[in-house]
This record gives sequence, C-alpha cells and structure tokens, in this order.
Amino acid sequence: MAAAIKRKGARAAAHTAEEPPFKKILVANRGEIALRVILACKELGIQTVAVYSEADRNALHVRFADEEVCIGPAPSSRSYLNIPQVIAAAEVTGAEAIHPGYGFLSENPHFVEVCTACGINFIGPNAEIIRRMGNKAEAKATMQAAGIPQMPGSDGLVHTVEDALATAERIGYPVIVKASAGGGGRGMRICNTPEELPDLYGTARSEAKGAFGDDSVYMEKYLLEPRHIEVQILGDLFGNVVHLGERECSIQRRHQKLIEESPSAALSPDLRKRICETAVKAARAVGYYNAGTIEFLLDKRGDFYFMEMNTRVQVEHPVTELVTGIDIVKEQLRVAAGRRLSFTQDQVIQRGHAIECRINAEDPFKFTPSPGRITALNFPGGPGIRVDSAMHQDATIPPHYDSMIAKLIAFGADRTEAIARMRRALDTLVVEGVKTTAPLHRRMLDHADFISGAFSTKWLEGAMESLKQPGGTGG
Amino acid sequence: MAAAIKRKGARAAAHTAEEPPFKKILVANRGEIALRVILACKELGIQTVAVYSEADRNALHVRFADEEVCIGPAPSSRSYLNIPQVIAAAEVTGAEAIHPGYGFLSENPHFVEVCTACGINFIGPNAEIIRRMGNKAEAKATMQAAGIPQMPGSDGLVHTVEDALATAERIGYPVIVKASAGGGGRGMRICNTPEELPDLYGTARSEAKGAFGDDSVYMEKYLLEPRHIEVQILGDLFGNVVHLGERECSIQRRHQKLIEESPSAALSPDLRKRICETAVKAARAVGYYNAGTIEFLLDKRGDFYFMEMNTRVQVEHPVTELVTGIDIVKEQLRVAAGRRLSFTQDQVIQRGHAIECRINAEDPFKFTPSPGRITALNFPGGPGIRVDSAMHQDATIPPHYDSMIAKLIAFGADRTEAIARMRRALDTLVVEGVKTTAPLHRRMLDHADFISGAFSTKWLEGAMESLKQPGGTGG
Amino acid sequence: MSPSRKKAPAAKAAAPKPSPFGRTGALALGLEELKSLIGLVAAENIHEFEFETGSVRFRIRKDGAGIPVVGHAPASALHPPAPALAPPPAPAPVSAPTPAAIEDDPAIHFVTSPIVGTFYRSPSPTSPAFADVGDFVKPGQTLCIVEAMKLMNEIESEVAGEVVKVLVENGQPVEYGERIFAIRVG
Amino acid sequence: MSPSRKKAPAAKAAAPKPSPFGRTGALALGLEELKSLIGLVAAENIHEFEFETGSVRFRIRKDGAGIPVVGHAPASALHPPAPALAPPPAPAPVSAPTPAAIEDDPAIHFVTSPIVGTFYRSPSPTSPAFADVGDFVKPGQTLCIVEAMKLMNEIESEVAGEVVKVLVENGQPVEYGERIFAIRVG
Repeated sequence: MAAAIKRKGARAAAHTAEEPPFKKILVANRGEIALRVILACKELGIQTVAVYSEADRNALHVRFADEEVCIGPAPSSRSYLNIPQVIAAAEVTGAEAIHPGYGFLSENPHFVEVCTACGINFIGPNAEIIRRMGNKAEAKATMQAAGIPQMPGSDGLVHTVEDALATAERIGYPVIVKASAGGGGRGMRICNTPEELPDLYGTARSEAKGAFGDDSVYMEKYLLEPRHIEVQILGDLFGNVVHLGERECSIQRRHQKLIEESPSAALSPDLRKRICETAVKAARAVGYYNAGTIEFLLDKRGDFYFMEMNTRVQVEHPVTELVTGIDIVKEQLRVAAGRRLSFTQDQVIQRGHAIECRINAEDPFKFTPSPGRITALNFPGGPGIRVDSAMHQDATIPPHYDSMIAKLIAFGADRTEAIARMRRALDTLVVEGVKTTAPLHRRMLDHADFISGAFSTKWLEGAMESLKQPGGTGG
Repeated sequence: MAAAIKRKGARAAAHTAEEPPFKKILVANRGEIALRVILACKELGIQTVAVYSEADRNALHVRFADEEVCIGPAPSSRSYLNIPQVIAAAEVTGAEAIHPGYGFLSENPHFVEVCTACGINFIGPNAEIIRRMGNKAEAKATMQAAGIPQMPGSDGLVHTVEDALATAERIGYPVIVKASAGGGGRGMRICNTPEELPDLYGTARSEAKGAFGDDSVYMEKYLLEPRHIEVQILGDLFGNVVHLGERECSIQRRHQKLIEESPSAALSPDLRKRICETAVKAARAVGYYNAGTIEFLLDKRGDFYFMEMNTRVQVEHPVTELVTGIDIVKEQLRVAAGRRLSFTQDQVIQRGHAIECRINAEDPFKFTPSPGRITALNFPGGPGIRVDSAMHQDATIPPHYDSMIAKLIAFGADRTEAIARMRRALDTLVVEGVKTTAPLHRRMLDHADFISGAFSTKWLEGAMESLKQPGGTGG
Repeated sequence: MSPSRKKAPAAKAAAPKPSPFGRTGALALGLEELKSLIGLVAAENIHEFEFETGSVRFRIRKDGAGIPVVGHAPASALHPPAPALAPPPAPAPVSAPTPAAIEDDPAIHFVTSPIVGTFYRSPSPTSPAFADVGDFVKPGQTLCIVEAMKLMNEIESEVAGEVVKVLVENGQPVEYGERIFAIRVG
Repeated sequence: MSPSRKKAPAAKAAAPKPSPFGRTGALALGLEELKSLIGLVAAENIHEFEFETGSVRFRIRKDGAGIPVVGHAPASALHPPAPALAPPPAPAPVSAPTPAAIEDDPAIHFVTSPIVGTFYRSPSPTSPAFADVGDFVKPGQTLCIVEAMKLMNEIESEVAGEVVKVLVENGQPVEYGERIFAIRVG
C-alpha cells in the first residue's frame, strides 16, 4: 500500500520512426483534451503522467496514462489549478515537460514561469507572449503596431465618460464597451446612442471591477452580423510560423461555440489567403511559437478585424487536423522539444470539409447543466466520423467541471457530405442518463440558414425560438 | 397491437444535395455491415428496412433503421439465409432494392434471380456474373480467355491421377490441388513430390465431395511466400470501370484475414499500376458493374496471378475509403440506381496509409470463440481512427453468427503514423466480458516483420509461437 | 409503398417472451420472491440491483427520483422505444392494444405468424372470414392467409378453442413470430 | 528520473475487497440470502457489490451520493487493475500491503499526505526519524516531511496515539490523500 503513484506497465516505446521528442511528460488537464494529448504521446513513444482530482479517480485519462498522481480534491482551485501540486507531481515522476491542454493553467503566465524556474518544459509559448496576449488592451496595441487590422475603437483604455463619448462619436454607433481583463461577456456593454452611453459605461466598469478586480475598459465598433473566423498557427523556435487555414466558429451562444467548421463557407480563396497571411504576420509580430489561434471578426463587406489570440491548443483543433492531415498536438510536442516544424507552408493543403459539434451534458434548449451517470452510450462510427471524448458508459459527469461529453467531428469530400455525415452521426449517438445538446445540434444541421452558410455570431440567438419547435428549421 | 413492422419516425430526407438514388431499401444482413449500409443510406436520404432474427432483436442495425422486420429464429438458415422471408419483408415494406452486405446472400445468384423476378433491385452485379465468378474453374477459364495472368496450373478440371501427375510435371512442384466449388481450405491439398500426389489427389476429391457435394478439382502451382494483393473495383451500367487501388491482406490465419492495409508496402508505383490495370481489364472482361474485388497472389519476383473475384463489398473496404476519400457503399447505391460513377479514374488518388484490424470475440492465441455479454466497452477515438461496429456495452454476442466485434481502422500520413495510431487505438480499446483478438493484433503491430513489411500469407502461421510470448515480437 | 404499411412502434412488447419465472438454475425465484426483492430495493439505499442465473436475468434500477424501474426481459439499455427527436407516433392501429387481461391469462393461446407477409382473414375480398371472434376452432382449421411472394399460405390453428381476439387488421403486414390470433383453449 | 519513482501497481489491488463467502461454487443462494445481502450493502459503506459463480451473477449498486472515494474499489467496470498486455509488475515495494487487521480496526487513524511530494522520515539523512513504529505521538507533533518544489513541508499528527505502521518508504513519492502513517488512537 506504499506509494500510490502508479506505473501501469507501459511498454518500451520501440519501433517509432522518429526519436520521441520527450521521454516523459505530465498532462495538466482532464477530460477529452487530456486523453487527446495522451494519444499523441502514445503515437510518439512519450511516457505520460496523468494528474487527477479525487472526483476523477476513474476517468479515462487516468486509466490510459502510464502513471497517475492524485493532486487534490474535486474543486479545480485545489487540484487542476493548484500550481504547486501540479509541479510537485511533475517532479516526483520525473516528467520533463507539461502539456496544459486548454483552460485551467494553459494561459497562466505565472504557471509558465514556475515551470521554467523548476526546469520543466512548458508545452506552449513563453510567459511573456502569454501575458501580452492575455491582456486585451496590450494585445490590441501590439497588433496595431504590427499593422494588423483593428476594430475601429478607442486608442487603448477609456478612462472617462468624456473619452467614451468622443470615441463613440469618432467610430460611430453602435459601440461596445469591454473590460480589458474580461471574458465570457462580463464587463461588456453594447451601446446604440450617446444618451445611454454614460450609464452603460459606468456599469461595464463596475462589473469589470467585481468580476476581475480591474475596472479598466476599452471601446470598439460593434459589428451587426459579424462572423467568427479564426486561423490556426504553428511556430517553432527557429522563427518558422505557418498557418493551417481557417476555422469558422460563428455558431455561438453567449460566446460559447457550439459548431465549428473548416473551411469557412464565407471566404473566397482570395479572402482566405489574406486573412491567413495576416494571422501569420500577427504571430510573427510577437515572436510566436507552438500552437496558437488568431481570432478575427469578419463583416459583411469582407473586412476583418483582430479580436484576440489564444496561446494554446483550441477545443476545435480537430476540424483543422481533418482537412490538413496535420496532427497539431504531435507538432506541439515536437516544437516544444526544440525541433523544427515538420512541414512548410507549401505543404499545408486544405482538403474536404470538417464540422465539429460539441455535445454537452445540458438541456438542449434551456442549457441548464445535466450532470449525472451515463447509463447507456453509443458513439457514432463509420466513414468520416471522429469522436474525441473521455466518456464511457457508467461514467459519472462530475458537477465540478465543464459539461462537455464529446466532440463529434465529421469529415466529407465537401460541405454537403460533411453535413450529411454529421446528421447521421447525431442520429446514431445514444446518451442515456443525462440530457445533451445533441437534439439542438441535429436541428441546427437541418436549418436552411446553416445549410446555406448564411449565419453570423448572432444567428443562434435569433433562431433559438424556432429551433425549439420540432419543425422549426426554416427550410 | 396489430402489425409489428415498425416505422420509427424517420424524418423527411430534406436538404440532400443529390436526389436520393432510392426511396427505400432493405438491408439483408446484420452486424457492422448492416449498420454501415444504413449509415450510407442516411447520408443519401434513403429510408432503410432492417431484417433481423430473433437473436438480434436488440441489435443496433435494428435500432437505427427506419423500419424493421423479424424474419425468423436465430439460425441463419431460417432467417438471414431464408430467401422467401427476406423477399417478403421487402414486399410488405415496399423496399425498392436490397443491399446484401457481405456473406449470407451476397454471392447467391439464385437470390439475385428471385429479386429480379420480384421486381426488386439487387445492389450488386447480375446473377450471371455472380454465378460465373463463383465457380472457380469457370472464373479461371474466363480470366484466361481475357489474358489475365493465371497461376500456372491445370487447364480446367483434373479428372484423373494421370492428369494430375502430368500437370504437376509441367508446372513444377510444389503444386496445390483445389476443389472447384471450394473455400476455407476444404478440399485443398499441397503436394511436394510425385510420390505423394496420388494419395493427396484422392483425399482432396473425397473431401470436396463431402464438403460441397462436388468432387471436381483443379491444380495450380503452389507459391512459397506469396502476398495477398487485391484490387477494389467499381463499375456502372454504362460500361465505366475504375479501380480504387490495392489492399494488402497477407496477414491471414487459415485464409481468414486479420490485418488489411492500403497501400501495400510490397508494390512499386509501376507494379501498382500494372496490377490495378490488370484488375480493371479482368472486370471489364465479365462486363462487371457495382463493387467488386479482384484478388491476386503476388510472388517474390513481382509476378502476380489471378486468384478469385468477390462480387460484393468486402469486409476491408474501409481502408480503401480512407486512402481514396471515396465512399464505396454510397457509390454502390448510386450505380445500382442506374447512375454513372460519380468520379473518373483520374480523380482516384491514394493519399496516406490505412490499416484495419478485425477484432473478433475469440481467444487471441487459440482462436476459440468467446461469445457472451460485453460488460464494459470503450472504443478508441481521436485523430485518424475509424471504428465500424454494431456492438455496445451490455450487448450479447450471439453464438449463431461470426464473432467479429469491431473493425478498427487507423489512418495516417504514412505507414509509420498509421501503425502508431493503430497501436494506441488497440491500447485504448476496452472490451470486458469476452476475450478478443486485440492482444494478438497489438503484438503483431510490434513485430519487426510487420513493421518492415516483410511478410507473406504464411507469415502468421510461422510467427504464431513467438507471438504467444509477451516479448516475442522479433524486434 | 402504401402508407398503410407504416406502422406505429408496437411489437417489441408483443413478441412472445420467454417466461423468466420458471425454475431455471439452482434458485427457485417466483413472482412473490421477485416482488419482495423489488420492494426491498425500492426501500433500501440501493441504486441498482442486477441478477442473472441460467436464462433468467433481471435488473432493478432506481433513477434520481427514487422510482424503481424493473425490466425482466434481456432488453438492452440501448434500446428505448423511440429516438429523442422522433415525431409523434403515427395514428394508432384500429385494434386496441391487447388488454392485460388477455396477456396474462394462462388459458389464452396466441397463434403467431410463421412467415413474413400480408395478413388476410378471408380467401377473397368478398368471402367471409375464415374465423371470427366468438368462433370455436379446431386444430388444423384454417384461421387466415399470409401472402408472401404471391403465394397464399394458409395458417392453421394448433389448438381447439374460442377465438377471443384477432390481433392484426386485414391486409396488414405481419412479421415472423407476430401474434395474430388469441384463442381461449378449451 | 530515477527508477525508484516507478512503482508497482499496488494501490488499486490493495484496496479492501469483500470476501463475502467462504465457499464459492456450491453456494446456496436463496431469497433470504439475497435479501440479507441487499440490506448489508445498503447499510455498509459499499458502493457496488458484484458476484458471480457458475451461472449465477448479480450486482448491487448504490448511487454515488455520499460515498467516500478514498480506499475503496473503483466503481467503474472500465477500471481494472492493469491492461491486458502489461509486463509482469515491477518488484514490490518493501513495505507489505497493510494487513487487513489494521484496515478494519476502527481504532486506527490513518494520516494522509495533504500534498504531492517526496516523503522523508527525518530532517536529514543522518538524523533519526521524526516518529518510529511504537512511538507515542501527540497532536501537532511532526511525523515526517513531504518535499515539494524544494520546500520541506512538515506533516503533523492530528491525533494522539501509537504509531503502528509507516506506510511509505523514506525517499518515495506520495500523492494527495495517500496514507502515510497508521496510528492507534489512545
């Protein structure tokens, strides 16, 4: 009963064509992304250490790792977000590097500094890049200096109501006031007239203060029917930066993405080239390396504006993997170990079409969480379907973490085939014991607007009522 | 409580880009291939009718079809092989066509004739082609006439011991005596010297008589380390015949394939071109249409010989789908409805590498069947993994049918990546409650011979003892 | 492909089920014993109880609300009656579901269809039915025709007794094993 | 990355297993026996109980609510102790698994590690251990050090009593919640 840190008899990593980039890494995450990283490590012959909270003792990321360390009780703040515990787990297992996944510690510059101080390789960019891109006003200023198109807006922070009114006058209503440290819609107000601006400016600041302890805000023009277009970036330590094409993530609810796809139906080849090359330029401007994503808003006229940069692997990275054939997580591991990118920009070719649906354990129309035990489970299979999940029948979805059950990703020769495959994947998905968002996804895939590609980030909000009706697919 | 033939509320097949080739078809099969056909129909907007035996009442192919008809008790002879019941099920449901899958009625020319007589479209070639290719001696003669390379052998049937001795003298020992109506190794004898030929000739004939009611035999040269290379063919009713590249299926045990891959590591681009074009020529020689496979034996010198033609979709068709991006089952449905092939030979490009492992509910080293209830199940997911299966947790594997649980198919940019992905797919496959062949597959994938591609159809037989040892991977 | 062929989901429940209450295995598990087990599980702090011996298998499961769910057929958890997004069921067939009284009556013999086909109660549209409710039938007496592949297959009674219910409408499809007549033996 | 950090699969297998029947095989399992088992499982600190012999198989499961996690067999069927193809386990750790006597003794208090790190029994390699088997300790008395990120964290006893077992070897890693000392309270 002595040491509980377990090795489960991982085999020697023989027969890999390339030398493994690391001998052993720790995966500082849970759920499907932890398992995704473990799969990449298995393919490369890297030993893995899973960390887990007491709520995740029976999770698949724990089962399939080579070693496992319990780092605390269920609340994230005491386990997955507890930096000393994560670092100590890496130390006692001799892990050379840490993959942070997404969420949790993945964009925490302090964590990256601690890793560095402890001689542990952080699989991502350095703390300086993460810090700069994490502060919205600073990110904006950096991109402005690099000549990346900006949403018309304030020149940095807006300190007074007078500033706010003058800025709005210059860029034209509607405008949006945003918390500099913000996210998830908090500290954010849309304003249509000068009359309502003073009040809304005030509430945005006080909400920002309450939510983030920082009441600094900035302002931008508010686009009416924008599309969310993001570009996947990969860079190495030798200054090579490439893009892997774009993803469209306009199907959102309160800034939570529900459907992502690549390529975007909204981009012409010329526009695609311009937006992707702009993203590479933006990444180069901060000396970016490892995987990252530049998010843009695209307006109806084909103008696009820098929104933010995510300095980690993205939930929706599989759609890019399917259309490019490039394994983003394996590439993250390689470049973190100091290797050159294993391909050049010329070798990146988008083929076919991929769509991802995030299936959450939530009421499909009210979005209330539905944690519980999965009493029956069937994941779809067959041609063109990829499933990224750490769920299994009899698993319990703990209430402590996000509610994602699985990512279904459909690939087809074209968008029509991808949609047809996603539909039948949803029709053959069985999840019993908890409610899921799959019925909503199924209806969206039948909606005339989705099929024609005519949607914006505000589409779901407007279509929600009709989607609640069985026949309400606008078709 | 009247009629038991059920509609489960299939939605109108709206929004498909192409007109569905059929309104409704019946799938005359069970297990993963029945589900595979149903998935293709869902993508094309075709309604499906499942037939099932009493043992399969809770099977997934029944659950996911739009309608379902019980056609008899568990034994295949009284259900899945019972032609009047299958036809009656098509009649009462108004199915326009029948997809036979593989096995069961798929290569039964009489069934095809009954379908035709009843005005039901059989999704496959006509009865005449199936009959000709089903009789080995006739198939051989047809191919000989078409100039397809033949294994040196007898000129048709060998009627006497004197004939046998003269033939062996001409083609050189070792030779193999084969039942004309045979299959699965029965009525088959390998002979190394003239001394043993008379006895072996006699036993082959009497075994053939006992097994198939037909004691006619023929003779061929026996290759020492042949590889099994087969070419996927698709043809339409307008005389267009294309190949979709080759598959290598040399990893066999008693003529049962265990691992299939595409492309073959044994073919140079020039040899690939020759063997594929030969297959197209062979298919054209019989006026072939729909999906079919020409099987060749390839010897060490790069000479290849026609072995047989399978006039139906093959178990291992997914490896071809992954490297070509073409959905073979959807194409079967289109050409059966009288459409032209949706692509030309020029558009068929093999990209990357795919490997399939057939996971059976058997002891991995003794191959004794292990039917029972699956008490826990986790199928692998993540990048590059396709799973074709109709199994689920709590499902019972009936003892009446074949023991296949799932086909795992791994795709990678090259053979190395495909192997790495298949390894970790096997490492994250969980099947509890029954034994499976997965441990054997896992060891084969670590074996130096498999990795180097140096194997023949006889490899597994010789490697079996070392594969039974945990460390015996020859590496 | 007439609309009349499209049926409401019905027959899984109607298919003859092996009676799980016989004496299989070493354990004599009768109805009373099962009832007491159900009561016990419902009362106790138990989430799920599963039991299997020989051909008998049953599972008692409580959901969050504490309502016991009992299934004694080997019905898979993966096989609920209808998918989540199914439209409302088609109009119910004319004959009402068999009353529980008939289902449970040990004196009732159910004649099942030995083949797939179309059910006809009389040899021609103008002829009277072979057998009507209230008729007494003898073993070997023709009850109906099931047509398949243009062949008219006469279905005979295996028992003597009174026809108490005709379970399929004239002209409707039947599948293998589907109950077509209920006969009170005697 | 010293080899000493690689541990044998121990904790899962070492979790206390119910051994409910002296004789398996010829088990007379009647209704009363089943009922008493259900009552027992409901009352005890047990999440799931599964039993199989010959053709008899049953499972009793309780809901997750209020079930302590540490030290009990994993609930998921997807969590067996080792993968099918695992090589033989590494040499067993020096300290043997805790005898069932200690596990079951209600007078025994287990001190668990509040952090992940390396376990040291003394402040330096040449110093005596903070606490040895047979020593009586007081609440607040230092039992050991767990080193993490170069910090030496002193772990104190929460109870007064006699140290009856040290459950981790000096210099070995410990995880959160891992039992490190067994103390007989008193």
